[in-house]
Amino acid sequence: MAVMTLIESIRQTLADEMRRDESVIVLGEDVGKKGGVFLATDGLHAEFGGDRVIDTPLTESMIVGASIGASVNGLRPVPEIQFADFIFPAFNQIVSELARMRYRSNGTFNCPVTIRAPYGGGVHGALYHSQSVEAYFTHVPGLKTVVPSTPYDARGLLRSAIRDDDPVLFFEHKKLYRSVRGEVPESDYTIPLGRAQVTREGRHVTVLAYGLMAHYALEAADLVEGEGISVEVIDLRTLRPLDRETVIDSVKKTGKCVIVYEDNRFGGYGAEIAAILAEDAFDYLDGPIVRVTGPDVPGVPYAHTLEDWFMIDPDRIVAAIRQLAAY
Amino acid sequence: MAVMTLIESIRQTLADEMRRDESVIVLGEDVGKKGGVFLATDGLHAEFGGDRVIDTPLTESMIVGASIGASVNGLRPVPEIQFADFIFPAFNQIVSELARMRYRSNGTFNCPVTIRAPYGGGVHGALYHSQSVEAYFTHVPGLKTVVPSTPYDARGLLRSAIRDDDPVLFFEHKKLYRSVRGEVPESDYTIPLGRAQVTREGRHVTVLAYGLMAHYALEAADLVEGEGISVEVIDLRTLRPLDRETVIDSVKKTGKCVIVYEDNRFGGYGAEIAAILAEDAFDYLDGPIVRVTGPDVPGVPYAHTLEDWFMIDPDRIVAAIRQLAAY
Amino acid sequence: MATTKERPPSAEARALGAELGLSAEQLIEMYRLIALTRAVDERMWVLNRAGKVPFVISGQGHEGAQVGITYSLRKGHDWVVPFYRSVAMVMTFGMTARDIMTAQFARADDTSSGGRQMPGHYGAARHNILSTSSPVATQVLHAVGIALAAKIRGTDQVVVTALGEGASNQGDFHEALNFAGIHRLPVITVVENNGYAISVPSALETAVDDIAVRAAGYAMPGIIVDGADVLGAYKAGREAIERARRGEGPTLIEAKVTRLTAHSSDDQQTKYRSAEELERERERDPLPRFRAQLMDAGILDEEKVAAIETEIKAAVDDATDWAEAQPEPDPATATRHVYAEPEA
Amino acid sequence: MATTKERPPSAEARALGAELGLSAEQLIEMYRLIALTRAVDERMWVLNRAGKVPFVISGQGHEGAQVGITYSLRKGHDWVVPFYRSVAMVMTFGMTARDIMTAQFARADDTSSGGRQMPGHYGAARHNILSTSSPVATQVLHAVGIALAAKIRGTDQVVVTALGEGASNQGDFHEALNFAGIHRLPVITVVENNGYAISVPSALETAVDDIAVRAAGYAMPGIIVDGADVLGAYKAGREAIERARRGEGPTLIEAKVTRLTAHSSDDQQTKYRSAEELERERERDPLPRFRAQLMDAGILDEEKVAAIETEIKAAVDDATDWAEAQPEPDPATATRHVYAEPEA
Ligand SMILES: Cc1ncc(C[n+]2csc(CCOP(=O)(O)OP(=O)(O)O)c2C)c(N)n1
Ligand SMILES: Cc1ncc(C[n+]2csc(CCOP(=O)(O)OP(=O)(O)O)c2C)c(N)n1
Ligand SMILES: [Mg+2]
Ligand SMILES: [Mg+2]
Repeated sequence: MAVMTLIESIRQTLADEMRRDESVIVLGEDVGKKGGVFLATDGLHAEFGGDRVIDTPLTESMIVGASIGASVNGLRPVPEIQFADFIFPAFNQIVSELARMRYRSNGTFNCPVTIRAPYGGGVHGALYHSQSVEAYFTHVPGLKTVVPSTPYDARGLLRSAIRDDDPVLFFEHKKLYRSVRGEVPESDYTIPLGRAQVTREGRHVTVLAYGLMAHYALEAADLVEGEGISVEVIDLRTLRPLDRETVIDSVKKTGKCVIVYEDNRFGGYGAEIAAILAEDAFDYLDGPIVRVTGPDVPGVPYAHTLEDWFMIDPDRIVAAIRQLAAY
Repeated sequence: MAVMTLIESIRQTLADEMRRDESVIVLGEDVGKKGGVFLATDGLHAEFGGDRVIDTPLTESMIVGASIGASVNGLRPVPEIQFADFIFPAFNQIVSELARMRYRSNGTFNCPVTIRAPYGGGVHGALYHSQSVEAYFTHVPGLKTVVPSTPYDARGLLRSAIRDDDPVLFFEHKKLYRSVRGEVPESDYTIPLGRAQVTREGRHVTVLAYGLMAHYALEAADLVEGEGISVEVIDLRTLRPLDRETVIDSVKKTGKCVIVYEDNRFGGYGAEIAAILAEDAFDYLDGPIVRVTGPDVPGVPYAHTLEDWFMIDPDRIVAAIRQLAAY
Repeated sequence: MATTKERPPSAEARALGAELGLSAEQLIEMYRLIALTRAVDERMWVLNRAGKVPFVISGQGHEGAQVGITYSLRKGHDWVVPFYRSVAMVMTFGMTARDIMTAQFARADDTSSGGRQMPGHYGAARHNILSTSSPVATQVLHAVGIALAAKIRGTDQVVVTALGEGASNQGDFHEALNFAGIHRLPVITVVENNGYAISVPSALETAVDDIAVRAAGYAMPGIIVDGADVLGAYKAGREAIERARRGEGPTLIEAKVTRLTAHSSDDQQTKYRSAEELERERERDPLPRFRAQLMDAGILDEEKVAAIETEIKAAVDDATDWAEAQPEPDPATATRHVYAEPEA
Repeated sequence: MATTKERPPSAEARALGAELGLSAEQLIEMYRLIALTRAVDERMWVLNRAGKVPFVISGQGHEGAQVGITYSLRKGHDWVVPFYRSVAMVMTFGMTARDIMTAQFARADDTSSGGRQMPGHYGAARHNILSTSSPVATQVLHAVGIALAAKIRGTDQVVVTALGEGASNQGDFHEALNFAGIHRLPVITVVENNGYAISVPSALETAVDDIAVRAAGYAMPGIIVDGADVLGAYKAGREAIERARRGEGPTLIEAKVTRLTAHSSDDQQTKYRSAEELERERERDPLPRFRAQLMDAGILDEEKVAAIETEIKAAVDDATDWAEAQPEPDPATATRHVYAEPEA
């Protein structure tokens, strides 16, 4: 079984899907000859040509808007937004148009579009090359949001996303692109959207995370194991639809929950999970629902002293786990 | 003391502020001769002229982007977005630019801009003239978000917003414009941003709401009073900065909390409040944190049968209060 | 659509027809479409004043350009991507008076949205009429994307989309025409310029008199047509459609039209338009002008016009009664179609 | 900026000066600005390769147009709204080599952002240089808003903003020029066209050869200048600035420039640009061309050029050493300036 990085897994999956289904096209800024600024589409232009791998003008609203149109006329576009930070010019097309086409047309039109975008901090990207933007989209009915954390998951989830008949936002953490390697089978497997993964079983505290934080959560769990704290770690993988059952079952078991997200704290994605647990798992809670999050400043600052201050590390998760376990 | 509607209160406040401070300008679609589609700016063009009351082209990104520029060169723009639903074309300007100017310039530039927008359903506006959009903005550090529910509050809060040196989003519920009347003093009073209001004292259950829902919450409290359920109602008024103290103190007292918002449930504004309570008031909770919200469909449908299905009414709040009180 | 029996066309009729490659029957069909749309549209306002429908937004004054420009499309093969004034355009492309009226009454079987959207938000999958939203100008990018797919898939389809001159100042318009120009896509963008964006007059919308001049910035032809001249619009539309079909790329057409009604049933246009102006604008109504033109050419006469009127009145009455009698949407269906539904 | 002692200018110098209303001293100052910016820019790359700064984005090839166009602005009165290639523009308008280098090293006293933003995101409140963000084209609207305030307040200020040709396809560019045209605002938009948006070549960015043709769509002049011709750029800039100051409205200037480096230190341009092309493009470098021009005119000679070089090297060394020695931002300050801070 091949061992590869997250970016290699994504690149190969895009190539596979384009070979399998000629209605799949890739479009975005610099996705052609350059192969994307992170090389996620490297080689696709050479193999599939400029008709199916389109270097677009520097216009995100157009990238998404044209993908919507192409998707109602027989194609399955997989647009790339160069950085998640630059998805906002396309916000109206995503929220007002892409998400609502099926509902507003009473089910007579639909948009099989998968928007890929690199997100996340810790890469010296500063305010505009570091953002976590998932919370803006997980709030929107009609959209699905996926955040893979391993090469294996990335492949299975990206396949499902591209084959899905509804729009999917697929956010890839930049820091994981080359830092994480893993086994990826040749087989045409898929991972259904909407299923979280228990990546470590435990009894005392549940830690919920996704993306880069899913790795840090596992590291934190290792670090406290010696102290006799048994941590269950869940990698959510799909943020919407949320796998309520897996999350709630775990918290019913442990009675304690830490939610980790890199984004700004106030109104971040994890707030919804806390709200769900506080309503539907209240009777099982043996302690407060603790959030470990990014601070409430407008972006990840550039200077490494400030960036280190902003970013979550495993130790901060450890501290939260200890405190909650002792509660 | 004059009795007036919400829309009259807003119109008069805009006129007052423009008289008081010539750096205040109003711009937006149809705000001139027509006086705005809801007449919020009626008469301003006649009094202050086309230089300070600007009918803009049909371009929201321009309305906000130009306001940012005008605000760093000595003006205090009060742009109107005709319907909150149409704020998304300006999303990049608001989230990437307006919210971050102060932080990214290390405090050397700031944007005193107050964006007004009518929001909310129950007015036969369908998917694109009914939305609650606050959750997209309350998540953004650098922005303040205000939702008045009475003519008195609207005046005091709008004054504070316009005089504030940071950007404020000021959302006005369309259904309240003419349906609510109240006393408004002539005096130049202000209501500080970031202060919630206990609109009814109670002992058994706290109900948190804002905008139209703040009125429904009071109606619901009346309806259950006869059953011996004493409800404390808090009108949040400012969603960010949130008045944590008032909210937490009330829940510490009642031990039970219902959060009401008209927006889609998943990831809506109220989720953050539930998360805060589940973390910081956990020890005082005597029951689950209950949310009464709009359903998770992509918009308020038009047909009245469907719109009625979507909208929250006092009875739904009553049902939640009863259930929680009995818990 | 039903036909009325024809006399052998006159010399003028043959002339008028020959010049444009249109038969007398086709000219009459175009007239009927404009007249029918107008009658449907007027009925909407009657129903609104009667308190039967809460909202109306209509296309009175725009119908001539819409019918003329889209008449040469291949129904069921090509695409149209309309906006809220495109009543005549969507009726030319297959929607019926009943379709329009079920939307007005927001009935369960409304083709456009099952009563979920406000009236005027047209759409019909079976006719390749894309679902319309409210935010303006977004549809131009959708049309461009449909054209991109047509080109990549080699379907030989042409796309026509429309928007107002106010909407054409939105960023999406710029990004759409820029992309269409680069890839020479088979898409025609029609700007229906009626001189107002609700109350905002041209002078405050743009600094140019003609939106069409912007076409040069995207290396595509920019054609101006008089919206009251149905056959002029037809000629421009046909040429653009043929050019697109030949793979010669996109066209921007600006139709100078007049808005004969208030912006919508929520608007009071006398607040910003003078009585004189409103009076003057009536002369730019395409319907009487086209009727006179066809009568001069001997293609229509009093008798035929009357027959068509009767026929249209019957169609509008039928559509109104039928639509009103349809069931309202069942709240139990409100949660459907958020996402794909698992096959039963 | 320090001056070197001058000989009485030659006849050619007087000629060159007279024709443009520039003194020999001013011409030398322009040369010094271009040469200094280039030296600062080259140093950034040296520091990057040495692993001392993680990121560089620079303006090599763009400096001539930037200095020429902005030279006639009134420092401290007018405004500039830059983008990430505007190194020469912001140095012409008051920022120093130390300002640039403290940003490169992300030091606490970096004028632009206190080390919060990536290098290349210029800003300086005391010079009326607006803070730059990363999302492209947004700043054109900010410039238009600044010009609107200038007009309403009657400050007699002129605003110059700049962006790349790729960015000019964004919706914000369209909306900004449209509004500037309507109100004849005193704003000059400079499109620095280097033929690429990172790796995407002109042919895939737009269907037109010249962005300047789009000016006609906003009823403003569209001027094309050769970015390697500093005095041509100066002339166009001065005329546009004077026109704006006279209240005659906005101008779009397209400067045809060359990108002499990779897009940024993260880019590998050999992957999409041929060696021949890169070689050819060197000839479009404004620096040697301007130097030769001034030497021909007898305004510069070997000796003076050498003196300026020495002076510049000293300035760049000083800025580098000084900046590197400055303290890094203190994490305790990271939560500051999210909102206004209550006065102590
Ligand atoms: C993005 C957006 N902003 C505002 C509106 C509200 N609105 C609806 S129609 C309209 C005016 C449109 O004018 P124009 O494009 O000229 O078309 P017309 O109605 O004149 O045919 C406005 C402002 C909207 N629908 N979408
Ligand atoms: C909205 C947005 N999308 C994408 C990017 C990433 N990006 C930065 S520069 C650039 C290319 C800009 O090209 P151009 O405007 O021609 O300026 P140049 O770099 O060539 O001077 C891109 C795609 C961005 N900064 N902002
Ligand atoms: Mg119009
Ligand atoms: Mg470029």
